Amino acid sequence: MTETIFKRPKYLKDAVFHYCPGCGHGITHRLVAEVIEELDIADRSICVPPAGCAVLAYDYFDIDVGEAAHGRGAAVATGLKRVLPDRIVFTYQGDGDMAAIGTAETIHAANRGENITTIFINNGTYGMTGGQMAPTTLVGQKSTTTPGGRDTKRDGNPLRLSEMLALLDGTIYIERVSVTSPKNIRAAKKAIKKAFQIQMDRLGYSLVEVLSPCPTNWKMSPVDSCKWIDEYMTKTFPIGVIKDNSENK
Amino acid sequence: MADKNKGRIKINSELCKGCYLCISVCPKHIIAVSETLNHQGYYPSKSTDSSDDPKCTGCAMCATICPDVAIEVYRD
Amino acid sequence: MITKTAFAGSGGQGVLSMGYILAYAAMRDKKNVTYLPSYGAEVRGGTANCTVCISDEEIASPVASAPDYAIVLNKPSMLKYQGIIRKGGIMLVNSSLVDAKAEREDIEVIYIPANKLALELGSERAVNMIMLGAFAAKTGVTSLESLAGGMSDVLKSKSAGLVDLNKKGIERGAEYALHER
Amino acid sequence: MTEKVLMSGNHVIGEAAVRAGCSFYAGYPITPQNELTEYMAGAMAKLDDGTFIQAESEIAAINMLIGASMAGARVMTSSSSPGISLKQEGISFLSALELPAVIVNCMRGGPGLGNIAPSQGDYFQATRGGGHGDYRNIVLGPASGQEICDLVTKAFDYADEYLTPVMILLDGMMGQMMEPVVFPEYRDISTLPEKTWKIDGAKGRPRRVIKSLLLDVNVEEAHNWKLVRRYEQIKDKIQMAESYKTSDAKLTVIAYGIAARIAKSAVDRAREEGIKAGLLRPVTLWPFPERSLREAASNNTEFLVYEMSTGQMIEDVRLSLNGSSRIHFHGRPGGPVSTPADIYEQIKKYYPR
Repeated sequence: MTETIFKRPKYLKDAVFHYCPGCGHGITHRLVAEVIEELDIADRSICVPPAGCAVLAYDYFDIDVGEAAHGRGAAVATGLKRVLPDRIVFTYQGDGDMAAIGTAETIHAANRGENITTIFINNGTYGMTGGQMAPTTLVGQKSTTTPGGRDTKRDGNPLRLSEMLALLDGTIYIERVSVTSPKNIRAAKKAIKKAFQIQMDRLGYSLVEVLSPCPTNWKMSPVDSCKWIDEYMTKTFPIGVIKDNSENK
Repeated sequence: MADKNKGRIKINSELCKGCYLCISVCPKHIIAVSETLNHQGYYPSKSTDSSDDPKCTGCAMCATICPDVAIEVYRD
Repeated sequence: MITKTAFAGSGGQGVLSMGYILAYAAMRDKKNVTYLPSYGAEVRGGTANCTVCISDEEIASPVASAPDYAIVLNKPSMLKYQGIIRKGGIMLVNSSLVDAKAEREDIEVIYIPANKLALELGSERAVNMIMLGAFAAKTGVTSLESLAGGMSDVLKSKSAGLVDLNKKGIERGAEYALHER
Repeated sequence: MTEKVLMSGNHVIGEAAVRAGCSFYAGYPITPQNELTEYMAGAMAKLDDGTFIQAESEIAAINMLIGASMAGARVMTSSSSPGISLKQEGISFLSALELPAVIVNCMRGGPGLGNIAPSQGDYFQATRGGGHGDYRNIVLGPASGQEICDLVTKAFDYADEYLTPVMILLDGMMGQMMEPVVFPEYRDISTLPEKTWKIDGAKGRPRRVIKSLLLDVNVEEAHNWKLVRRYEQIKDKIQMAESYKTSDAKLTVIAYGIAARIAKSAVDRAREEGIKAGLLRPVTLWPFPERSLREAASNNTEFLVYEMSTGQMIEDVRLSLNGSSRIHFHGRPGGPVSTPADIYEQIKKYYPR
């Protein structure tokens, strides 16, 4: 009797990811698809993908998708969710999308306590446009627009958006995870599942920040990228639960 | 005991992009780089588990970290 | 025949509601009407004015660069409107608040001590109704009945006491304008 | 509410929208349209399924509309000139995504922060598709309280029928002015055609994707031509204009919105003086009522374009008439409103003799 331990989740379409080798988007996509399957919410879920590398997420998630402009995911999701309060609406956004151009939309949706979920990919760079400095780029980290490394005097400091959002009364659950090892990936899935569950329970805004390797723009091997996250990136962006108010609701 | 834990992985070599994260996490060191290119132009990972003395336990760590969902895991 | 009436004064004097009530009275008379208030920061700056156009025909421009009539409740408004009111027009001035006299010879200026009359009725809240009553009586733009009706339309379910007071105000203003000046 | 009620233009927009079945409004305060935002706050609260959001910005508001329209609701936002500039990103997206929405621009003096006086300086932005990319939006320019009501009602239907944003373009004075209005009955939304493209969860049907990223240039080109075919259909079907005393006019004033009302008074005065003046008032600004213009031109009239701008609509007049007639211009940009007497003087000045 053969037992299947692991296979492609049902709501991940049978398409080859366009992502680079070792990119964390693929892992995170799979986790989201697994969670949607396990919670049995595919026929009432709507994904709002970003502009950025994950702009083509609609090619992968086998659910309804409504595309947003760069940074506007939280606003589009707000509109969808307010009209369809019993559907599960989530945005999938990168760090430039969330923490730079869409900061206002993000903070205010969170502050209104919109009952939506955000998967926030933090890879410290603008991937799709070719590796420019992101709001989350580490101090000293090289990018195409900080060729000598991020200099706080010139470029400011890495923005810890999740910690900022945790200060808002409207946010219920915020956790930072990474996808650098099987153990971390399992924790990441647990967090994503909890975030969706919070929306299903109508508790309010939930967010999972995923520290995600970008080997191409970091100019590192995939294995070294994971190590780099564990050793350096987590110093600025420590993983763990940042806020969990779900028990008090 | 050995029978109970017998695992098996199936790597879809056309989905694999050769990031080799699977190789880095396999506790039994039974995944290696293939010698032949796939259609995407990568040397995919392949299982080197032997049928005579299978070491795979079906722990699925390789599949868990695979960014391209190229690995399926079974237990017989 | 179109008549254009301007109302002007300080914020809080009931300038806009005078215009509003006149517009409702005109609707009762089955006339076409436009009501154009000043707006935005101008209103918050402390002055208020509005223009009401009433006509049997469709009203083209709601703008009154040379109004036929003006009702002014403070001195700056009087100075402004005495300059632009059309020749032969009528200006009603609340003389309780404006101590100056108008300088135009070619318009009729009617001074109404509206605050004094209102106090005699029991409340200064009736000041703008006294001015409106005087206006209707002098110009015939609308009737006192329509005005009272328009006023109750606007106030709707608000205090019956206020409606009564306002009615008395309209009548008192008309009486003063016609017989006592 | 079949009786006449006295209402400001901003409030009329709100009430007409509610009666047309609008159940989603997002907006941001800006003078001179705040009364509309405030009206919608109250009106949406009274509906079982109504949503009002005071957004953090114009950009957020228009993007909320995108989401709500994707979900199938009848949606509206409003702003005034500087705020409409901010909304352009979302208007381009709505156009690309083929999503219905009603957008109100209560124009004020500009450019920049300008002032809050009535102006018509946003004509180009509205009629050319003010955001990026190759698109047009239906633009309606009401000139009375009743027409505001009628056009807002139509705007929601046009938006649904042609899958496009529809803009109501008026100015601060139209927004503030009160006139008696008779409203239509409430629209029963359940009787409208089903939105077979909306996304509400793929229950019992294949999933749907609403997107505007079309990386394949051939697909993008095809999408652009598809939009153009729809625009041609719109041009064919919904040109609207009011002709006033044009049949024997020697000089026809062309003006829209509040400017047209002022011009109408001037035309009346000119007629009293024996001057054969007329007025042609475009009601649809896009599509521009070319047919009415050409018809007027065939009566051998000259034209005087009056705009509360330095001259924007005049380009559409020139394009429509294609050199067939003499066209004069009078403009007042930045907020001052001409009086009928001013326009009468202009009519006399340009009247052919």
